[in-house]
Amino acid sequence: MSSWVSETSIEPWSLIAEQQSKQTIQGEFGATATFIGTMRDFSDRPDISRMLLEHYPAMTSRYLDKLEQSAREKWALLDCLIVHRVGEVTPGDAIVVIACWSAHRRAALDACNWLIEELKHQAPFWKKEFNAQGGEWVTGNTDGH
Amino acid sequence: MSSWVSETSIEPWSLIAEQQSKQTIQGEFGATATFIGTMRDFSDRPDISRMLLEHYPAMTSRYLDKLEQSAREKWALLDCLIVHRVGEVTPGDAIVVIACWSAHRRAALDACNWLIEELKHQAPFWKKEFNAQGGEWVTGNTDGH
Amino acid sequence: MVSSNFKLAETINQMSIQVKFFASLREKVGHNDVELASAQNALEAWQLATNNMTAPENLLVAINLDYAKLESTLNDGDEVAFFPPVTGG
Amino acid sequence: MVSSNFKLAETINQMSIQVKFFASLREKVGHNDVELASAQNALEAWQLATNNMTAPENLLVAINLDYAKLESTLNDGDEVAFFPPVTGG
Repeated sequence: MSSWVSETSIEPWSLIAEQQSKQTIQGEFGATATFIGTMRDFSDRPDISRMLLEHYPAMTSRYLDKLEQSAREKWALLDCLIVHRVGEVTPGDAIVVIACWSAHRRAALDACNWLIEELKHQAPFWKKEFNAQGGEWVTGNTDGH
Repeated sequence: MSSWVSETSIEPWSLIAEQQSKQTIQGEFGATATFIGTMRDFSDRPDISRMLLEHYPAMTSRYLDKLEQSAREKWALLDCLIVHRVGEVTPGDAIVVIACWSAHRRAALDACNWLIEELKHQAPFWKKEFNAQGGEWVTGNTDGH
Repeated sequence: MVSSNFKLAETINQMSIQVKFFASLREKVGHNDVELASAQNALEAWQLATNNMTAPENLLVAINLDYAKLESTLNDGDEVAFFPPVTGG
Repeated sequence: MVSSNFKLAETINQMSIQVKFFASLREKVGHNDVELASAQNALEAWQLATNNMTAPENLLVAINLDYAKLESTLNDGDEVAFFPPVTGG
């Protein structure tokens, strides 16, 4: 199990492959569910050129750990990875990587789904988006639609 | 959008990374949800050493295409990948890879979840598991728990 | 002309139905593919191709690559497949 | 001894509360961190650290890295943070 914040660019599929290469659960896990959040070039405003991801470092690590811990209590997970980007990102950059491994598929799928929703509503990260008109703080996370 | 059956070993994260490298939707997609099914060394029986994945080739490709098509009609997907392994596999081998890309997260997450359930209940694949006691056909897919 | 008409009549009476079996059913029935000269529906194809083996309760049927029923009518050139519940993914 | 007791008393009366602001609130308030010598609860810390700025309706409060309320009591050494709704992920 691991969760961390990255100040530099993250490559989701390599991160997940690397996490898997360190596991000793081969033959035990039958399911892996992942979610990757990636920066878009639009939001409520068009033509977003970059974004600043601020966070509250001490609280962030505590919350990512807590989320992982809660997910493990709710579902029979064999491994779990949460990585969140901070700092300046541009469209196409990965912002968050969540991966869950379990023996049977519902645990991994449900935990992954739960983790992204909880993370979006609990973890102390904030986005400031920039376009030609300047920077604006994103005021709240949506329900995903 | 692509779906295919593979007679040789598949490496999920490379497949997904490769699919993504061919996309022209950078900046448009904000969410990627994936599900990987991997062979375990146990089922209802212990110590499964290998498994034979049989399929009905013409119907399989038709059904994978149909599933992709239905998912695109139900959700606003920007891209979708379904790859299913056939032939002889051993524990730790990936059996199925599903990946969905969308602008907002619910589409990718819900489509990925729907696709694995539909695939498990509709696509004409069959598993025969082998252990020291011999081979046995898996008699049905579970609800994932 | 006479010979040609006769051939045509023969073709009409003699259908060609491809029957396929998969997985445990393939092993149970003992063969993959059978060609039948006629069968009104999937049930008749099953009976002819298996020597009247009892159809399992959870038997699945596909006609021309789409799920169908045992009562579904067959036409010349159809491919009918019989298989147990699917277990992919 | 007298000097030492005097110092102890001073320490008791003078708490140390770390106040932090994040994101849009950090910009609005104009600073990241403030140290307060005393504050009974998070609301008082907000008032002291912002010169009585009106607290936004959707204001979030954390005390020692856990979500808390404006009425939550503060103790010496506490860290209280104020921030807008989170928008990560």
